[in-house]
Amino acid sequence: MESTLNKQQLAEFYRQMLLIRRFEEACGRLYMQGKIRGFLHLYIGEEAIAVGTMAALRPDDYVIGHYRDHGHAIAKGMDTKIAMAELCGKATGSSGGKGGSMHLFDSKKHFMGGHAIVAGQMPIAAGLALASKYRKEDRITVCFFGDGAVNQGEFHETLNLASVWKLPVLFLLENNLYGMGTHVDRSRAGGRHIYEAAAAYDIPGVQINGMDVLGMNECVSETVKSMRKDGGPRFIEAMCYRYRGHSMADPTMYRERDEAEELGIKDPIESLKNFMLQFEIVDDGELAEINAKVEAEISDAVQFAEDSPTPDLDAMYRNVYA
Amino acid sequence: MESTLNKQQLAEFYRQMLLIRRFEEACGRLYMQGKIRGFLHLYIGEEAIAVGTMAALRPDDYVIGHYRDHGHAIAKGMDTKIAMAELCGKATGSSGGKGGSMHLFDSKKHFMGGHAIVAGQMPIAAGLALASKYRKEDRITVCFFGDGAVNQGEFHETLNLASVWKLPVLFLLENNLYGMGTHVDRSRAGGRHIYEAAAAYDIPGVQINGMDVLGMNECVSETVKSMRKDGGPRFIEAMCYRYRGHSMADPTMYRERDEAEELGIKDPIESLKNFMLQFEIVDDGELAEINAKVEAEISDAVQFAEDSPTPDLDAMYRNVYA
Amino acid sequence: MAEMILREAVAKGLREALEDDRVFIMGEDIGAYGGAYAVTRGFLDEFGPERVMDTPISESVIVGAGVGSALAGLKPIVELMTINFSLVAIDQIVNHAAKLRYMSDGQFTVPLVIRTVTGGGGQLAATHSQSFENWYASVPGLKVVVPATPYDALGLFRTAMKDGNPILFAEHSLLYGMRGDVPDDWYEIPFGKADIKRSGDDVTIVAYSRMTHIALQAAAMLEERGRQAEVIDLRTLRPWDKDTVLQSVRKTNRVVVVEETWRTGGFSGEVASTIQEEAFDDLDGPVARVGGVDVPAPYNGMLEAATIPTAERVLQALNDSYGI
Amino acid sequence: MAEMILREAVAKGLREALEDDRVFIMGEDIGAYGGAYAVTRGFLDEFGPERVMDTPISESVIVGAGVGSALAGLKPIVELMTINFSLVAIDQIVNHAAKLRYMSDGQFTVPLVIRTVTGGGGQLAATHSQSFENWYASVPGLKVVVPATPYDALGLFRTAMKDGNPILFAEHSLLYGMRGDVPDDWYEIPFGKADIKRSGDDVTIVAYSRMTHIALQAAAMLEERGRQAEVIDLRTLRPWDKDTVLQSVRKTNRVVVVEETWRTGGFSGEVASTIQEEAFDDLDGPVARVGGVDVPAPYNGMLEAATIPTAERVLQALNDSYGI
Ligand SMILES: Cc1ncc(C[n+]2csc(CCOP(=O)(O)OP(=O)(O)O)c2C)c(N)n1
Ligand SMILES: Cc1ncc(C[n+]2csc(CCOP(=O)(O)OP(=O)(O)O)c2C)c(N)n1
Ligand SMILES: [Mg+2]
Ligand SMILES: [Mg+2]
Repeated sequence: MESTLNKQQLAEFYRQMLLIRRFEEACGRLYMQGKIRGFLHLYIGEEAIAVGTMAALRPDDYVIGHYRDHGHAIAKGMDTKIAMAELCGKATGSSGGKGGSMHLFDSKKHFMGGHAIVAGQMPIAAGLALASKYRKEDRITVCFFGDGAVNQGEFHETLNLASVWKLPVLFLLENNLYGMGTHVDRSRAGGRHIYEAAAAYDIPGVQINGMDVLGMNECVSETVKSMRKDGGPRFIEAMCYRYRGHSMADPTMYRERDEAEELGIKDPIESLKNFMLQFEIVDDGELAEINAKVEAEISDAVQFAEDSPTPDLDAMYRNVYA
Repeated sequence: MESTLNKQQLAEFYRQMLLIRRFEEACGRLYMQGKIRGFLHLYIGEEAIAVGTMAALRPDDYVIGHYRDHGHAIAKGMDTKIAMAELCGKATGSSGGKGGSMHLFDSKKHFMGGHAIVAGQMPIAAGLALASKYRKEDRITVCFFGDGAVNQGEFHETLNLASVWKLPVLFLLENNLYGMGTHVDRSRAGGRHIYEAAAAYDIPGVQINGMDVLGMNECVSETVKSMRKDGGPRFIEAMCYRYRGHSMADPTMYRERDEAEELGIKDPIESLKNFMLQFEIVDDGELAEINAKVEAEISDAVQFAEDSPTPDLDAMYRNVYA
Repeated sequence: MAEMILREAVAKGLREALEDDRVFIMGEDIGAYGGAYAVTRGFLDEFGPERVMDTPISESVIVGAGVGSALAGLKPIVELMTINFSLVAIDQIVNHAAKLRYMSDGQFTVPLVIRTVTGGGGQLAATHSQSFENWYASVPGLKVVVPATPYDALGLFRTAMKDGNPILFAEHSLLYGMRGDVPDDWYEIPFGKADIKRSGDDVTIVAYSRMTHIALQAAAMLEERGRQAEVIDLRTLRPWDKDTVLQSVRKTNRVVVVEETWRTGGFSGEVASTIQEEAFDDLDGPVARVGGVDVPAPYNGMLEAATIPTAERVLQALNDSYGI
Repeated sequence: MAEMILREAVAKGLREALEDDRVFIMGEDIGAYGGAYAVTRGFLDEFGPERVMDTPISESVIVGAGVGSALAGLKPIVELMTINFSLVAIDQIVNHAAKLRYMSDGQFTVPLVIRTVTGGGGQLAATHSQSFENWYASVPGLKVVVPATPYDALGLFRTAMKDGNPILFAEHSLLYGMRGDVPDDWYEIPFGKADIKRSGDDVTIVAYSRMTHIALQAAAMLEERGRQAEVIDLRTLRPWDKDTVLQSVRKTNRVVVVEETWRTGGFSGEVASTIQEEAFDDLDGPVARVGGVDVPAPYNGMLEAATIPTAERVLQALNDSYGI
């Protein structure tokens, strides 16, 4: 691992990944208690992607993604209180309780949402990037999507347009090997090396380990730097593993219990921790401090969400139209 | 040109291409007279593709294509009378006058239509091939589509499914360089070598001259032979040129008059004629005979169409449901 | 006679259908995962991967492949995970499945059954809680089936498999656990034949899918007030059974139409308009309509519940129209 | 005051809109080709390729790119060649454009104008002759505009550009050549305000888009028979102006609603139901509806014409309902 990062940054990656992990675990508990409802898709195991990516961006860069969006939102700077309140359907949530888990939005942080139609966010990403190009800004748009989304027509239409029009979209594929219960080998021609398809659109593409936050960050940093120069699209396939079921409703009967082991999956948070300890970048005391801070933030978030009022009935009618 | 074809076959290619050419010219005249209405897309310049392809198929192979379908239908064996009557909206037409130019069908010849939503026929082609696979038949399905259709999501979804499921679809791209008035260089990432995209789906692809009927026939014959063995999809990009506007309504203001010359376009019918004369495969007398036969068939078709009754009003209600 | 839940009734119908070699089913996660709503759990083992096909997340080609294999003489059953996702395949349904028979003047038919899941109430938010059956019900060439009970689901499904036309078969997610009797003996339920789920002389409540049960609740509440409601479950929207509805209205002189989709532009407009067209003089007041509130579905449970018709709102609508 | 055809009126609106730097237009063949219906002829030269963008044939990403650039603060105008092709983009329209404001609770808005071409009558056959405005009119979060004259087209288009919401602006292909006066001075036409195209006391005819002209024809025929029809052009379907309609019906006591899309499940059901709900006692008989015949559009001109409402059918419907 070679890197231009400093200690603070590494510790911050650790903190953010842990924050997302604990946030997700808290969500799981609140779901079991019936306080979060509907569909809940946890990001556990994929934290390095969001954290490594966002740290490589400018605050004004756009980020858009799919329904598995808590990690993206938090890494882009969304307040965990507001996010948790949204998941609990509270008036204090980011969408006043009307969006829920799959639809986090934070306009101030340029987090353009959580979208729940598979691949539906991709054409929108092209539009965000088109706006930047139109205004001759050097902002970029990061578009997160899953391996399952690759098989939607909109994936294709968007990559083609982004290439023909030279739009600054960073296509960031989170390949966790599964779309719900369907393994990518059974759904995608050519199997799991999806980044190779980017070449068909004349878009430079790479595949990297999405469970290594330092590698993620470095790759995205390099990529973004070159995008700001030439304004064109890029494609990164981040290989990762979804620890939990597709959603809380999924008992994952379709995969072997020891699949993760067989794949040699290394936890992104553990990996970074071990790396930092090994090279004495942080010590146990510092780690404990971070842990405590994270635990506190999450328990505050849960408290805030639980204590927040439910929306008044009139909220139902608000913001249908501008 | 090396070939296993015999004289009769060459003469027959010539006859069929000429038949399509004259059919299209007659259509153009009938359109100017207001006897054909709606959208009319002529196949002039692309005859070698349909003729070369169909001659390589078995009668029970499925063929499906887009709205520029007269050539496909005739080469697949559709009676020119019935086709012309359809274009004139007559009761004797293939669809009793209800389908028109863009929607020729011939169930007996396994011609599965003319479809007018760009790329809409592609998913259906996958289904036809799926049926053959399901039944363990070695029939193949040829799916014609244009360069413009390549940018629709359904192109992508269909190629992916055909590859993952190993469906016997021959994707036959008629790349005439334009989708309406938009040049392929302006609409497609990577420009005009579209066949290269097939690799992204693990589908073997080639690009050939679609204005050389012998080359077309040979390529499709080889391709189909290998498909019958392994049952998987193939991709052929036939480069061609649309002599006329997109439809009769198109004054083609967007391209230079001498574009065809600059591209070195060689007429498929003239080329074959010259080839046959040069090598004394046919003589002028034989050619004149073919010409006369073709002229007669087309004038019969026009006569038949003109003499045919219009549908009764009740036809409107028929065949909405089985 | 067996008691079963609606999910089991549909699964039974699917199993029967699969006895025919020409029938196969395909859709997202219907195999290894067992179906997003567990309808096809166990099917992959039972029938094998050639009859039970997991597809990529590509609704358009899934439906199109159904159309194509139907054209070729098979009898595919396609599952769209929910009706919300049918929007990315709607062109194949409306411009292809529904039109090929007509455009070929009967040379080809499309015997395709598209099963899907409809309705809200699960706190799945705005893009996952919709009911577009009314749109499909406006398309010539399609048929639209909207069962409310296990008995109806099975009987209608059997008919769908025999029908020979493209059919949208929409199962309500909140009804999968609903229990009901299903005869052991073979029966079928024709399309275009509404079911009188409860008879009564005072007022008619027309509904379909889950709203049938809201209608029954409203009827129970009316009974407490001494009024007998006739509850008519349309069962199919295209064709829909106006005769049964009109006959009832001619008897009761009062009618309310209840549906879950947005009230504005819903199918209740079709039903209400038709009733007043054909039974104007029999009406004691305007045909009442109760539909979903005209907003995207909010995630919050209380808000969402407030968008969906309730028995109380049915009673209120009757009161507004007829002062009862 | 200038006389111009509807095509020119829309082009005028587009040119005015393009004075705002945030506005650009994109669509298939709107640039080099000049637009499938020639509305944007000359625009590419006038405004350059950064403001007038030819797109690939990829409706979904065209609309989505409109949504995205609108989210980012631009004011895109997207052209979908015809409303038939909107079906391959309908998910972006319904599940994205229409919902993002609500799902973000106002953090984001989508000021997007989608222009498209609607209607039949051109012998373009079943997949190219449809009118889906009624579907879009049922979607909360969208607005739907259906102009019938050059004056209305321009005035409504100006409002659309200021509105700030996703708007489906549907121009009827057979109206592009229609002539009408357009004031030189600036004017706008608000959404949700119907226009009384002709006043009369005897009967109300409600229509929109091209059917407004059929309604006027019917009115002329009624006049010959000594009856004065009031012709109301809704101009926008969402919102739609029930007040103007109800006011007229309260005066005339007779009403027919005319539209081009399939009668079953059309928007006329919404209008008719609402009229009888709110003005039941003012009606001399049932609200009449005239819509397209419930079949896919046939290519043959005579057959196609028979599927589309005519003035004669309007008169027949009035006769059926009111014996006039
Ligand atoms: C168009 C559409 N089809 C189906 C679904 C149902 N669905 C939701 S998530 C999902 C799997 C997506 O998998 P992937 O893209 O790999 O993302 P991941 O969940 O693994 O992050 C499916 C099929 C949907 N939301 N939208
Ligand atoms: C989904 C859809 N979008 C747009 C159109 C309008 N349209 C008809 S043909 C055409 C061009 C297609 O070009 P191509 O695929 O290259 O075929 P070609 O006409 O050159 O044979 C367009 C844009 C359509 N029919 N369907
Ligand atoms: Mg995945
Ligand atoms: Mg072309």
